[in-house]
Amino acid sequence: MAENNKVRVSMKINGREYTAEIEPRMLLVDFIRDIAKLKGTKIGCDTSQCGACTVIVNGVSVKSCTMFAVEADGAEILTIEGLEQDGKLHPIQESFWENHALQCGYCTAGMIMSVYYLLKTNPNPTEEDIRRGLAGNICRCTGYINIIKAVKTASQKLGGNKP
Amino acid sequence: MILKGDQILDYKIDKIWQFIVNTDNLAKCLPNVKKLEKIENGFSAKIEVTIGFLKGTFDSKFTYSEVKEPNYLKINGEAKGMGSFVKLSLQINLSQEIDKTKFSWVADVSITGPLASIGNRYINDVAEKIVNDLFSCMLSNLK
Amino acid sequence: MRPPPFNYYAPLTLRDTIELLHTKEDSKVLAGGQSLIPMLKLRLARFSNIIDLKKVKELAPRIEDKGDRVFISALTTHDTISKSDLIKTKLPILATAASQIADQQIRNRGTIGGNVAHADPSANFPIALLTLDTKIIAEGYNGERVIDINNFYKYLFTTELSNDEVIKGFEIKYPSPDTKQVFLKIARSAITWPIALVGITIRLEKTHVIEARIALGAAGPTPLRVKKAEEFLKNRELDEETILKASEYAVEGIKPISDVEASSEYRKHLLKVLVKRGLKSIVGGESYG
Amino acid sequence: MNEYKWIGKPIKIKDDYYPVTGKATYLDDIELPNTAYVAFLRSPYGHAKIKKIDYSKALQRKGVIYVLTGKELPNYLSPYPQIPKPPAGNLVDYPMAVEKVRYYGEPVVAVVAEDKYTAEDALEDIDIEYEVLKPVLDVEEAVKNEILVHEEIGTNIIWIGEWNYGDVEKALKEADLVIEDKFIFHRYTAAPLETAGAMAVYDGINDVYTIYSNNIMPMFTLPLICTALRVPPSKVRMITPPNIGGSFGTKIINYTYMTVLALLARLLKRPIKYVETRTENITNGGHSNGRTFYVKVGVKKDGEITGISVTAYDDIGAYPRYEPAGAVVWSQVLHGMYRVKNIKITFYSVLTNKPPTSPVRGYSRIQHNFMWERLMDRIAKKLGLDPVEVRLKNYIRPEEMPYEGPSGVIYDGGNYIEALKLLLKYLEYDKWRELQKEYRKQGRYIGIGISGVIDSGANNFAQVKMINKDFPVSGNSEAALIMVDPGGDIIVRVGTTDSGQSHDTTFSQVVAEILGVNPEDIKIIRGFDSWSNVWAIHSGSYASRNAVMATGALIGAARRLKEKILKIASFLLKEDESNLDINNGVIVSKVTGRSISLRDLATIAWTDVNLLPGDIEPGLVSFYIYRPDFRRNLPDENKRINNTLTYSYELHGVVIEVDKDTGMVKILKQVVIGDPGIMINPLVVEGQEIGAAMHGNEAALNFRVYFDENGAILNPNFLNYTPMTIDRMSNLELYHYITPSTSSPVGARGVGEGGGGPIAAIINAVEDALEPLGVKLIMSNVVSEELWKEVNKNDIKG
Repeated sequence: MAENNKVRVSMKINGREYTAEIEPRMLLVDFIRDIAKLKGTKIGCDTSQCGACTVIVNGVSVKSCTMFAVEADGAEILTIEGLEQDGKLHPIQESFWENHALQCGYCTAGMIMSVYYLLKTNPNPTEEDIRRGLAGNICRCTGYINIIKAVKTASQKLGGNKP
Repeated sequence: MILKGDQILDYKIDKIWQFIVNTDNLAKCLPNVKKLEKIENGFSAKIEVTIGFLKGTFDSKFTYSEVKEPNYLKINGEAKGMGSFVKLSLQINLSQEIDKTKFSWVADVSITGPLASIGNRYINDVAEKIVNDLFSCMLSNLK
Repeated sequence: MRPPPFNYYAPLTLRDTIELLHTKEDSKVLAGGQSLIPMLKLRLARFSNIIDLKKVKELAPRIEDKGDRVFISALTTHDTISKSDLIKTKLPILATAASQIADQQIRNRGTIGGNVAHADPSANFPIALLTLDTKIIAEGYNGERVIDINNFYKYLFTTELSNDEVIKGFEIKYPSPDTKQVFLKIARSAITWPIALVGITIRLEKTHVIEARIALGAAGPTPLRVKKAEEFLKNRELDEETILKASEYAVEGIKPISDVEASSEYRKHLLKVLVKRGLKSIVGGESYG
Repeated sequence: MNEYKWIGKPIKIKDDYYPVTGKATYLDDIELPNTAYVAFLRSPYGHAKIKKIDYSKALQRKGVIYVLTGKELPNYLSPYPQIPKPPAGNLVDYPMAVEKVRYYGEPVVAVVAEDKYTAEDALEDIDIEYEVLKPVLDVEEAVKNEILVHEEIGTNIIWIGEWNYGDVEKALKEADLVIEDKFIFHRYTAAPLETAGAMAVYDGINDVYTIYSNNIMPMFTLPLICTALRVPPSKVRMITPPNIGGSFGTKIINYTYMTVLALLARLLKRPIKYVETRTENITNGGHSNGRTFYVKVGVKKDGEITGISVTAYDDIGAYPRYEPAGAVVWSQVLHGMYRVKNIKITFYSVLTNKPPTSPVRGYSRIQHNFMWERLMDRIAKKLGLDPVEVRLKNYIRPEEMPYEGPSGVIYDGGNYIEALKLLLKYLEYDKWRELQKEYRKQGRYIGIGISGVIDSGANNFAQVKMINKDFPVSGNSEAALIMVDPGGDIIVRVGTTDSGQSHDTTFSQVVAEILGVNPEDIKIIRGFDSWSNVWAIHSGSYASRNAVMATGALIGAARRLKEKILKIASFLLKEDESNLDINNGVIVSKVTGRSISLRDLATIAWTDVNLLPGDIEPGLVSFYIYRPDFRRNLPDENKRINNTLTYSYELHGVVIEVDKDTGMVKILKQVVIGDPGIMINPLVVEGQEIGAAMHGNEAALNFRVYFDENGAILNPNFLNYTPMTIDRMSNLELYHYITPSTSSPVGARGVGEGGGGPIAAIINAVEDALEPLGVKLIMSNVVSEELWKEVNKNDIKG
C-alpha cells in the first residue's frame, strides 16, 4: 500500500456492494452517509457516547463513528434503511411507531439498531435488560418511557424469536 | 494549579545560582526540545510532549522576568499548541544554610482551551508530571 | 470531529505487525479502537501510521481453558468475556468488569488487549486483572516475553511495552474456589468514565482472611494495588473493625486523579467507601458488582 | 369535552414513519453539488484582545478554499439590531469576534474547505496571538462595571426593570415573620441530539440568498440576518428541512452561523455548509440564563404570604442574541401559582464573559418558578408547617379562575388544589413521610419534594415593549393555508417548524375535525420554505405556541374553506347551506340525503369552473392568519400586560435518597400531574410532558456548565456533560387533571416546557432528606461531591 494514499474499500450495506477509494481516516459513519448516501444513520456527538450512529457490522451493533471505514472492508452492514422488507416495516419499526417511541427522531435509527441487536441476543428482555442494552443510545426527547414500551411490544411481536 | 517542592543541596548558593540563571540549563530539562532560539532574557523552544498516546507540539517562550541574585528567580513561560494555551510561572528561592543551600520552587500552571476541557480528566496529572520532571531533571543535573 | 490523517496497515501475521512497528516511525496499533479512535477524533492523539491488528491470526479472539488457568487472546472483546461461561464461573470479577465497560456497542468492539494496553487509570480490566494472577504475554522485535501485570503500568497511558511490542494475550490463574471476588464502581452513567473503581479478591476460611488483593482505579496515574491494606488483612478476622481499618489503609498515601467531575479528595473518599462496601459484601456472602 | 371526533384521540403519529424508516430529512442530510464546508477556530479565552492572526499556512493546505476572519466582517456586514434603547442599544454584535473575544468559543476565524476533514485540519494551521484580559464571569461582579464586556456601551447592565404591585413595604410590616433567602439558578444547555447548523447558497443572477438551517423561528430571525447582510427580506429565502433533531429553544440563536455562511456563499459563489460539533454545541449552542435571586418574603404564622420583594440578576452572557427578552418573559409567571398581591421585583439583565444565552426549554420562567417553589419549602420549614400546607394556603383558588394577576396576566383556568391532592395520592405522600421517619432512625436519608410550575404558552411579544416601547413587535400570529386540490386531496401549509412536536398529526386532527374528513386524508406540507410556504413573521416552534397558534390558524383557514365548500355544494345540490355538512369527505344534506363528494366538488371548483355560481372564485383554497386576543395586549406604564395566552401548570413530586457516604442522589419515585387542557393528541402531549420532566431531572442532577477562571468551559462534551441515559432515567409516572383553557381555540394549552418542575422538587427533596444534618442548598443543581462535602462538613474539617 502506498503511503499517504487512498485505500480501496468495499463493503456490503443492506445487501448492496459499495466500493470507494477513501482516506484511511474516514469514519465508517461518513462512508455510510457520504459515499453510500444512506442518510438514515446520524452523528450526534464527538466522543462515542450518543449511539445515533449505531449500525450492525457483521452481526453486532457498533458505533459507526468509532470505527474507520477501512476496518469494515469486506464487512456486511445493516443500517436502518435495510430493515424494511418488501415495503413492510420490521416489527421493531412498527413498535416504535405504535408507541410513539420518538419525537424529533434523530436518535431513532441508532436506537432501533441497538434494539435489533438486543433482541437478537436476548429475545425476551426484562426492563432491566432493556435499560442495560440501550445505555449507549441517548434520546433527548422522550424520557425513554415509550422506548421501553416499544421494545417490550417488539419482543412480543417477534414472539420470542430473534429479529 | 500550584505545585511546589524543595530540596537541600550540598553546594554553595553561588554555584547553584550560576546554574539556574543559565537559560540552557532550563531548556535542557524541557521535554523533547525540537528547536531552540535565544531571545531577550530567555529563549523560545518548540517542544513535544508525549504521554503515552497523548502527543502535542508546543511553541513555548520562557523569559527570566525577575532576577534577584543570588536568592530569587522568576521565570515566565508561555506555550501554545493543540489549540490551547499554557501559562507557567516558575519561582525559585535559594537560601544558604551553612554549607548547604535550600532550593525551593513554586510553579503556577494554568491551561486553557480544548486541552483543559477535552483533556480535563488527564491534564492536571500531565502538567504536574512535566513540572516535577523539569525540576528533578534540573536538580539532578546540578549534582 | 474527525481524526488527523495517517497511513493504514492491516498485517496478517504477528511477525509482519512487529516488523511494521519496528520500521515505521510514530506508529500505533489499533485493536477495537474504542479508546484510540475517540482520542484521534478529539485530536488529543495523532500517529503517522496506524497498524490494525484485527487480521493478525495469532491474536484472533480466543478463550482457552488450560486446566489451572485460562488464556485470553488480545482481541477477545469485552462482550465475549462478559458472556463466557468459563469466565463467569472461574473468574467472575473479570466477567463483571467486562460487563460494566461502557455500553453494548463499545463492549462489542472493544478488546481486552486494547483496554489493558491503553493504560487508562480508570479502565475496568486492569483493576480486575491486578487482583488475579495475571501474566501478560507480549511479543516484540526481540521475541516473546511474559510480564507480570504488577509490573506492567508505568504512568498515565504508559506501560512496560516498548514501541514494537504487542500484547498477544493473557494467562490468568484460576483462584482457589474459596476465593471471593468483587468488582465495584461508581459512575454517573454507563457511558461515562467511572469516578472510582475497586477490585477485591480474597481467600477466606469462614471469616478468616488467608490472602487478599485490592486494586484501585482512578486512584492515581496508573491502576494500582494497595499492599498495605492487603498485608493488614492477612490472617485477620474480616470483622467490622478490620474492614474499616483496611479501607483506610487502602487509600493511604494515594493521590487520585482530579477533574471537573470529582476532586482527588472526593475520589479518595469514594475509593475508601468502595473498599469498605466490597469487603462487607464478602462477609455478607454476596459477590456483587 | 368529548364532542370532538378527532381532537383528543391518541391516533398513530404520522410523523413517526419517517424516522423509524430512516427516511427523515435533517439539515445535514441535504446535499447540494459543489458544497464547501466550514470549520470555525474559536476563542480559547473568555476575554482577550486579538493581536494577530496568521492563516497563511492554512491557505497553502490542499483543499482549503478560503479563510475569513472576524476582523474583516465590518467590511461586509452590519451589526445585528438591538432591542433596548441606547446606551445598551449601541452594543455592537457581529457573528464572529472582531477586535476582541468576549466569550470562550467565540468564532474568530472561519476556514472553508472542500471537505469536513480538511476544514478541521486547517484549523491547526492558524496562529493567533491574544492579549489575555481578565474576564468577568460572576453576575454580581459584572454589575459593578469594573470590567466591561462591551466598552462601547459603558456598562454591563443591559436593562433594569421594576415590577411593583400592591404595597410590599406594608405587607412585610404586617407579616408575622420576614424570611430572607438567596437562590441561584445555574447555567446549562439543552443539547438537542442534532446540533445547530446551516447551509447557504447565493444566486448571483438575482442577488438572492437561500439559507437552509435548523433554526426553529426562521422568519423571526430573518430581519436580523437581513440587517447584517444589508439586504431586504425579499432577497433571502429561508428553508428548514422537514425534520429538526430537537431544539428545546436553543436553535434560535444559530442565525449567527446563517449570516456567516450566507456571506461566504456570496463571496465564494458556491454552497457552504456548517454543522456544529457536539463540543461546539455544548460550548456555544445556547445556554440557559443563570440567575441569582435575593428574596424577602413576609408570612403569617399559618403560612399565608403577605408580600414578596425580590432582586434578580440575570446572567445573559457576552451578547444579547435573543436577550434581553428574558428580562421580561419570566413576568408571565410573576406570582407563580400563588394569589400573592403585594409583589415588588427588580430585575437586572447583565452581560458577562460567558457564551450568549438562548431560550432553553422553560425560558426565563423556569428560573422564576424555581425561586417560588424553593421559597415555599423554606417558608414551611421556618414555620414548622408541611410544604403541602403552605402551598394549599397560597394557591390561587379554582373559583378565582380565570385569574387576573396583579401584573395583568390572565390565567386560563385550572384547579391547583385538586391537582395537588392527586399528586399526593399517586406519590403516596403520607406513606413516604412515615417511611422517612423510620429510615432516619436507620441512618438512611430519604427526602420528599414537591413543586409546581406555570408552563405558559403562546407568548405575546408586546412584552418586549416594556424594554423599548418603540420596538416594533407585539402579539403573536400564525398563518395557515388549506387547499382541496383538483384531485380532491387536502393540502395544508403552516408557517411552523417541527423539532419533534408531531405537527403533521396534530394539525391533521384539527383540520379533519373541521372539514369532516379523516386525518389520514390530509397532507401537511413538511418542512418550511419562505418562498412557497405560508408564514407569519412570528411563525416557528417556540414558547409552546402551536397547540394554540397553529391550531388557531388552521381552524380559521378550515372554517373559511368549509364555508366555501358548502356554498358551492349548496348551489350544486340545490340545497340550503344550513342543511349541509361534510362527512368522511362527502357533502351530504341532512334533509334530502343528496350528496357530492369533496373530490367531485374540487374538480368543478378548479377545472369545470363555469359550473360554479358567478360570484364564486374558482379553486378551493383558504388562507388565514390567526392573531389571538390577549385581552391586555400592550403593556401599560406599570408593566401590566397579559404576556402569554395559556397558563398550563404541572405539579411534580419526587422521593429521593441521598447516599450519605457518597453524596449520590437516587430517585425512588417520581410523579407528574399535568393540566394541558384539551389535548389534541394525548400521545404527543404526554411525550412533551415526560420529555420536559426528564430535562428537569437533568438540570437538577446532571447538567451544569463549569467555567475556569479564564472563562473556559471545562465540560464541553458528553464525556462529562452527560445527558440522562436510559439506565439512569427514573420510572416517572404521569397523570392528568384536565380543565379546559378559557383562552384558546379548542381549550388546549401549550405545554412542553414544564421542565422547571422537577428541578425545585428534587432540590426540595434533597434538602428535606438532609434536614437533620442541617444542609441548606441554594443552587438549582446538586452534585454528589458538593453534597458529600455539605453532609460531612464537620467530619471533613475535624
